[in-house]
Amino acid sequence: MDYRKARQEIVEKNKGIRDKRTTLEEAVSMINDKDHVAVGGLQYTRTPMGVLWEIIRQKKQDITFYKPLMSFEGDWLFVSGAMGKAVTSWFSGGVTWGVSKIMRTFAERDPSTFEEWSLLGLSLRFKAGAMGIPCIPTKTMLGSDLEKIRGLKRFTCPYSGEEMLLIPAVNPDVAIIHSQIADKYGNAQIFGPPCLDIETAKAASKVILTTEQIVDNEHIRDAPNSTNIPFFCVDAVVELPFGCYPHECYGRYEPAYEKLGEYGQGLLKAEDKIGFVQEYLDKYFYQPADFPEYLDLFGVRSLVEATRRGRIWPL
Amino acid sequence: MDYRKARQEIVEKNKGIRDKRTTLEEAVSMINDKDHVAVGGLQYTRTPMGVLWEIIRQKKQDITFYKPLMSFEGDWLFVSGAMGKAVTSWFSGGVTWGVSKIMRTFAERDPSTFEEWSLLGLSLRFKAGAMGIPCIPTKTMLGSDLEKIRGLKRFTCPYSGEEMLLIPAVNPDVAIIHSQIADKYGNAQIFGPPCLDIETAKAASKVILTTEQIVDNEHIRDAPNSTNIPFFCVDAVVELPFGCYPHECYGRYEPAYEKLGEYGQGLLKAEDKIGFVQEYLDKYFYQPADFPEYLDLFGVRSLVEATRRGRIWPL
Amino acid sequence: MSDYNPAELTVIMGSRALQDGQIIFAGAGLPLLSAIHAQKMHAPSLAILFEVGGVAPRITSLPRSTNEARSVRRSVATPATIDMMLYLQRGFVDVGFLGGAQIDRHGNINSSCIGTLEKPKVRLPGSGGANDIASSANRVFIISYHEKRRFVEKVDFVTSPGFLEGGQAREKTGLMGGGVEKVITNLGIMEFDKNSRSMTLTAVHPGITEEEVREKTGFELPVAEDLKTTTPPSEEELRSLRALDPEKRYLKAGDF
Amino acid sequence: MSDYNPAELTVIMGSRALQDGQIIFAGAGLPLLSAIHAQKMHAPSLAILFEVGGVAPRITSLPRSTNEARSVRRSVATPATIDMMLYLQRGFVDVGFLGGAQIDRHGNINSSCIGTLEKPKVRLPGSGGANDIASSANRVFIISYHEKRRFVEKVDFVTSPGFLEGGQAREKTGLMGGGVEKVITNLGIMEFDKNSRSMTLTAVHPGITEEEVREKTGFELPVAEDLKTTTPPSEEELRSLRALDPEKRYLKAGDF
Repeated sequence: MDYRKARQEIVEKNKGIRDKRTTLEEAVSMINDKDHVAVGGLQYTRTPMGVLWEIIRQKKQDITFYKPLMSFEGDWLFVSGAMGKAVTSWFSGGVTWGVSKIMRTFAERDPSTFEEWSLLGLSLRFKAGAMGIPCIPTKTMLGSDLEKIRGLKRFTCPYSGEEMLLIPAVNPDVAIIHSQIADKYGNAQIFGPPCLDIETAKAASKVILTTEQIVDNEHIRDAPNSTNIPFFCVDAVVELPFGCYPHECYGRYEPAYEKLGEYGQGLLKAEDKIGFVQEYLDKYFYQPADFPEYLDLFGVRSLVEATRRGRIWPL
Repeated sequence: MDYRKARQEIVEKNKGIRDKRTTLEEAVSMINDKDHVAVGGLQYTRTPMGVLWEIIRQKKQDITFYKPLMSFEGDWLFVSGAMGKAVTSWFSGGVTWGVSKIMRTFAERDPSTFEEWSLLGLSLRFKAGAMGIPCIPTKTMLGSDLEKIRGLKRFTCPYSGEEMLLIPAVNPDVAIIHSQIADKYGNAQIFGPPCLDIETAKAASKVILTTEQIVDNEHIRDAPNSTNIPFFCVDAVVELPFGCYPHECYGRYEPAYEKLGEYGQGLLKAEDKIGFVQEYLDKYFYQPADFPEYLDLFGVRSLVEATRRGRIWPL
Repeated sequence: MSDYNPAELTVIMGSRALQDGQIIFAGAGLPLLSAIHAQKMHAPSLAILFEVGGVAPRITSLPRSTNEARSVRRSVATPATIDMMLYLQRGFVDVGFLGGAQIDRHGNINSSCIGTLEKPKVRLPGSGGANDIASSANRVFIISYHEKRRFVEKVDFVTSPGFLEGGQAREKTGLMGGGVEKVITNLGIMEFDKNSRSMTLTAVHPGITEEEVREKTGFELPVAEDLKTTTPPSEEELRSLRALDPEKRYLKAGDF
Repeated sequence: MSDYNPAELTVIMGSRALQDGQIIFAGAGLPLLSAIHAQKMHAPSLAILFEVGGVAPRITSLPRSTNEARSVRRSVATPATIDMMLYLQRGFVDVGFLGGAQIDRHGNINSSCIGTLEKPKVRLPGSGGANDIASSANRVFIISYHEKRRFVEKVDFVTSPGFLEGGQAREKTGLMGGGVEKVITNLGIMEFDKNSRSMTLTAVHPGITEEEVREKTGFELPVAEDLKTTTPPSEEELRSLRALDPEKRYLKAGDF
């Protein structure tokens, strides 16, 4: 998004302390086809899965998704048509489940659907967006073919004479983020690595926050050092327990490894890869009446076991 | 410091996990005359006073001190000769104690002793230094006389066409920082606003950390989200209770307002301002045998009262 | 009509300029007092930000400085100073509330020096966050005591940019923030002409005449055709305000 | 002599290259296994950093990914991803430990595509943090299975820069990190000539011949005059290593 437009959207929006609680459906209706959407978390940690799930259910199309590292959710977004382009540093199922065959299908057919940056390069795009500057210098990607394919501009620092690359800022339309706790105003506390969530929250025009648990504002004020994202960045708050499932939420639950493995192995074996994912989408995304019914497909045993493995006291 | 030299000093130093505990005397002996030293905290909050106290006692001379906003400690550094130049956004005793007459004496005699930046401008110098980049674009200070006197370079972003200023990085020789708790390796947890301490710790070649309390490494690992400065940035750790006194340490003690007021009023009334500060230095800085004897000059009543007012549970 | 002093009047007028739900930066002294007063009167959800790192703290007793633990108590977040200042640059701050030693026709503020910086008559404390607020807040309110030596044709040093040389100078230099919207003093309220970006008297306080304001202004001050008179402070406003500063640290009867 | 497979041998050789007290970035799989093994054997204070945001975690069971909660347990800090990556740019990372689909004569790594990016034969997962590590770590170790199709004259795509076209090309482009210091494979250890920055065989593992290495390398591989033979893995090293991966997820007998 244009630098001036990106600032103007922040200037004009209602940033005040107000009750922002809403439903998943309502929150996701803020996202439009072809939007640029930044996804919180990294690989399969703290993915805002509930929002992705609802995006697919609402049949959003041709969105450009940004994520530091993409995992299986990329398959689902591609096959459903929700994702027109993935902007990421890495796109695969997971190291032990091999390269994503879905990514390969899409990116080998049309390479522009997978826009690759180095992880720091992509991080700096959000950092610049968050800082309200249009670009930022770096040494990363210098001399590599990533520099060339991204068409990055060189820059000589006028103070030091250093040769640098300039990374252009990105200001997505929407950032979607999942936190362990938040209050109804959108003050979000993330435990464990915050990944790029703080940067994306400040860079985006709108922020949809899902959270394991809505807590009282006084609880937030008891530990203000733990607040990573302040209320004025956030536009919608949705309480969504197990909102990353089958991915993990630090300190609350580990990934449902067995279910990810089932998908990963199934995809490896399937002859019709796209058809396999379509069936998966039908079962897990389109059929369930609501998010709890989606969780029900994993079953109580899976949720309890993921919680037992993942719980870190006192979170 | 030169961009490449600043990096090389980090590359070459021993950054490993090792016991870095030492005495205040030993730690301060790492600082040399004419060094560039960044001071943690802001105005009179979380000032690493113990280190400044020892710098003055060791008769260090002609140091360039960086601090986001300077308070009374600037008077003491100027009159003792420790400070050759103040690089800051604001220099005064405190809003209710009027403009520092000492600052005026020095800066009106030789304006180059007070190098003024805007607060964001100075912050960005440290941010760039911390990021390992030689400069960073901003909109702040554009068009003002601060832009002119600092000789800042304009820059047109090649992606957006935006007119920006470039802020040069700063990499001080030493950063001095005070935290509420830290372990012996230098993993520091700061509560309340971290001010610019995180940026300065990463930007500086060496970091001297004083802390209210050294805690076990396991305690740090129990709450890793609270660690603001990791061990590999830190070179010396000194346990120094009331290490900010008579300034404050968030959650532990408030300023000794009555003692600051005594100094502020005394300075206002004194005919010989420099002489007044020299007497103060003699009594509070040169005479005490050690830091506890310095604290003794404020008295138990003052420390207990400052603690009663300042304590924030559960810090 | 209630009895009030110039400081009380100015703070109340400053307070009225703020709206509920806004995100603001307010410096120590009168700007902060205006903001807290607004929270008590009509803007309970006004969120105050402090450069030291406080977001929407609960301020019960007036701090000496906006940069101490007392001023950030019960904040919802305690970000690093740079993050606080970058919220300005990104457009999150609706209002920046500033004072200053000198203010000129085009709303430029000087808090660096009287005289030149090379040979200052008086070296002042400097910008602090004021330049950043003036550069990037979505709009700026200036609050000041009205006297000739403060309201000058051209400030000795532009610490914090208003409309620079006027006209489109501010936009041309690349600045994004909206610039100064209102100057609120003990005599009246001034705004800026859309074209020349020159300070114009748009309202006087009760009992103050246009002439009195022009007399105490160090440059030719145009007066709006529809010059208004502000509503005097109410008993309720005064009672609420005085409770915030019982020691009269800021609300003194004389100059402020 | 103990019995060991190529994966075990390579990991142990990787581990020996690490020194106590170093700060390192290690990717999932063999590099991470080398690092944890080094901690157990001779480098208890080796600090591992993960891009997701883990500093010196205590890794007890081998995580599937370096980017999950399991891999950052008991960290001393959990910074944001960008802060982790910027530690590289600032010079805090002594060693970056990488793998890659293709490695060329000058230590450039490809993890983006086989063929061209416009018409890829195989689209690979991409850089992740590898480019950043290769760009800015103070030195880089590459760990890889040694085969002709991996060790190529010129990589199809430079995802992560080694010495680029060789000679002073890396320095000339402005990069600061030291570049690749060692390439460790199941056959031997390669380093880079000081002038040409071409990969040179400097050591072979026990029982491996110079010819075998050259045969399995897709370019003309110079051999150091003082070619060394590495010390074979000890019983203690093997026992300790095997305990880290009891399911043999990474320590399989075949290719890795």
